[in-house]
Amino acid sequence: MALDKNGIARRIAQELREGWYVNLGIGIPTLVANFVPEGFAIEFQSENGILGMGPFPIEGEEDADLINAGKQTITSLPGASFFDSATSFGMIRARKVQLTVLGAMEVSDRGDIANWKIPGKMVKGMGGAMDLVASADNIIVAMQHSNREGESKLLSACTLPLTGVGCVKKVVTDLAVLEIDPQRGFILLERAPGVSVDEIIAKTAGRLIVEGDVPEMVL
Amino acid sequence: MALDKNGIARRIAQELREGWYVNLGIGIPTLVANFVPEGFAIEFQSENGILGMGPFPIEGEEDADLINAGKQTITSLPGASFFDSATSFGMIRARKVQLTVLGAMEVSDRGDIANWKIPGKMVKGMGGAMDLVASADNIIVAMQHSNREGESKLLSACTLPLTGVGCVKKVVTDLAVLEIDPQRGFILLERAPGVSVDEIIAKTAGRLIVEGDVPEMVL
Amino acid sequence: MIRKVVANADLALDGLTDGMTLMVGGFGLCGIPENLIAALKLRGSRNLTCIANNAGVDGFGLGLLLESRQIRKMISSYVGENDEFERQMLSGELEVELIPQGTLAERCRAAGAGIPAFFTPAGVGTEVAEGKEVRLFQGKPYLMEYAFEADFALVKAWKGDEAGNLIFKGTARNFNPMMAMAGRITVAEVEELVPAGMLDPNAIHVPGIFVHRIFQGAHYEKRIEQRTVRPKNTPL
Amino acid sequence: MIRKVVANADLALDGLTDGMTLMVGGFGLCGIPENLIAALKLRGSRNLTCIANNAGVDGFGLGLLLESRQIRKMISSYVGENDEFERQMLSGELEVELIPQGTLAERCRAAGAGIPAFFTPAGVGTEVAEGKEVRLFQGKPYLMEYAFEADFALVKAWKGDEAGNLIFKGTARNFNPMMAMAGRITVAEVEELVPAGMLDPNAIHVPGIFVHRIFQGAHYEKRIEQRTVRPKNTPL
Repeated sequence: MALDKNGIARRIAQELREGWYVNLGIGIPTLVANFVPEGFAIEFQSENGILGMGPFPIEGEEDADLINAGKQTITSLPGASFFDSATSFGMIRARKVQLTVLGAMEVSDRGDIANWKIPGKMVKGMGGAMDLVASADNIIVAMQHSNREGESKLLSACTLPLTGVGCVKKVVTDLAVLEIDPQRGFILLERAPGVSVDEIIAKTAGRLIVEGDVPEMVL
Repeated sequence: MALDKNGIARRIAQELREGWYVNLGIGIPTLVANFVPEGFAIEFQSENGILGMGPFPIEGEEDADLINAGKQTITSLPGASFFDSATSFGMIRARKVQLTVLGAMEVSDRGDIANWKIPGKMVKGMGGAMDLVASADNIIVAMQHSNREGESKLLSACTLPLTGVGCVKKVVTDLAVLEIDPQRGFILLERAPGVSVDEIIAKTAGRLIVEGDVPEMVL
Repeated sequence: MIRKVVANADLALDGLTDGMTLMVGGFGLCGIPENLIAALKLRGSRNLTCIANNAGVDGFGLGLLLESRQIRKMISSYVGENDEFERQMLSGELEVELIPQGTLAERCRAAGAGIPAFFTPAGVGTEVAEGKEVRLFQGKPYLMEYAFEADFALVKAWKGDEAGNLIFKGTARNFNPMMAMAGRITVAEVEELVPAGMLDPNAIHVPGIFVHRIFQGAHYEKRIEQRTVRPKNTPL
Repeated sequence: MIRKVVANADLALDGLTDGMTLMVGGFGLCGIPENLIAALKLRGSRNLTCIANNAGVDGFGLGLLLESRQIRKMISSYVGENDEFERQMLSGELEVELIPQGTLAERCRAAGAGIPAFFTPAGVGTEVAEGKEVRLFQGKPYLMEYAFEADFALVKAWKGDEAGNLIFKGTARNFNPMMAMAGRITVAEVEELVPAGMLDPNAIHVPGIFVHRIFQGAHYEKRIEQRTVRPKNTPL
């Protein structure tokens, strides 16, 4: 059965390593924080200027001066720090953030990502996404395998304007976990529980490498 | 009579305007602070990271963590701020400091300055001088008119390695106040009390413009 | 003490004229100069270019100046959540330049640091790179980006003193410090204005040298765009 | 909480080997990492390149490492006040690269901000410009300068917490923050190390993400280079 959003987030949480600073994008990526084991040594960065971001505040304790990059009210944990936007993107560009998790409209089998603009539609802007994808050593995309029209979002080349080139390392969708080898394409690492390799093949438009038995995710 | 160091500093203090941020170099320039009228609205910046620098501390109250760019113990005034060296030179390059007063070994009649290096001698380094002279809108040089060998320090072209090009606006020496017009040369504005125009002409190697009666400084 | 305190937002905008380029601090509605935006609306200055990360929402923040058609051009990284903005942009009344958020921040920072241009990896291989110089450093491509120039910077701080020193709170800091440093004339509104000497000189975020005018703002609304909470008694 | 606390200066230098490039914080003897310099002397690492504004004095600061011939090259803005330095430089044992202080600061800042290169007016028309790209912006010439790279950054702060956050005091801040941000491995010694949560998150000068190892230093000497005072009862 295909994963729901929380399932995708839960699977991505398995990618976290202790000692990492992590930036979570808007949407499914934000949910990843909910699946971090208690006491796990990790810190969340939000590019509007906080390290040590905590959970949403308890009702009545919201602080308008304390939000994340999705403009949601948040809290800060002991050891947190606040800083300006130049410092924030400085640490991003200087590769101090070990993992960035982003949503996407399209990902190519060479690691290109498109997630900010659909020609003919109102463009809201790239926000910090271009800085993040241009700088992160490790980028995981969290998204549905297909769009609402049922078309694959895993392509041989993005059709939409790019956010970044050759930067995505891994994609976790409702159907699969895939690694990107820019030379070879999407390498199928895991299937969602009950999802067949054939379905993933059918729904992946880009080059897909299936090697040996592909295990089911363990969630 | 030629001015002593305090006389030069006192004359330069007359150039200060209320509302200015001022950076004083090592040596004679440091003395300028002693001649600021009480309550005069001015703030001193030291490029090692302080705005609102105050006088030397009272004996016994020195703080090793509070020094100026000359590494002298200082104090801070109400409204002071501390900042890092990048921010400090940021405000200098961004021309937020209205006046820089520097010592010099040589000044040319086009406004070039040499004050950091004598070939064949131990070179100590330029410190912040190159940043200051490259950025300041208003640079006054405080120096003796002649060097220890009796040679003029006001030249048609500097013989020593340059610190900056075409940047000095005014020179105050023990003998005179001179403005620099890069096209015309040193323009004699004032004489030290009792010093003759002839003496200044004799001791100035660069192009010197003497127009009309040259008044004595009023100290 | 160099005199910087002005009586109110209107006086703080003295000299701001039609066609000028302004930087306006804030991220979303967090840390925006509410009083200055209100004063600017009353002032009625037109054909403004605004450098601001976002464009406010309908009826608040820079949305107020969009309603009154005072903004000719926005330079931002993200402009969602604003119907009037969308209408003006699609109709061509409003010019919009979208740039990466980190580039926006660094172009402000460069202006306040006297750095005319710098290189950044953001946007390489995308539309953002069009017409820009690309250069390799250690084999990796970067774009050359320029410092912004702004006639006025309008910023909001938590605390300020009469010497112009500013301290921000939480993520309301965001773009405010760099913009404060970048403005040809920088105006700061603060929630609490104190005499010089009341703020810890170690804790200053923006040294007073960058701030030309300062006043204590009033009636802060501090609207929240996305109120997200967890129920009481939820464990961390 | 990401674990950063180490027991002492020696452990903090784990992995520092001969031939590495180090940044060392401080301006003169103000804000220098006394414990780390002492540990580095004991460690005996050689052929080091040191990026530091100054080179200490005879018998203190980086002067200690000059005495033991551990430094091959200094990259500094000012190196007076040190006889041993002068001797080694004149004899050719020590390589010295002198660069403008603001350029030194900005090259550190660029490294910590992921900016590979930038333009500055400092040094145009002087020896410093030799071999460098000169470029005009609005008719004015600037030099292109590159970000530094450093294997280790050794910095000293006033207070720090277990999350690696740093706060500096007075002008002991100087180069420490940018160097802390620039090091591939950044080691911070602090006068007072407190548990996470004890420092005001608004007052942090260097966010913990930049600091890899932290410890509380001991026996700070804090020598004063130029003790200048005025007599008691002198009015301000």
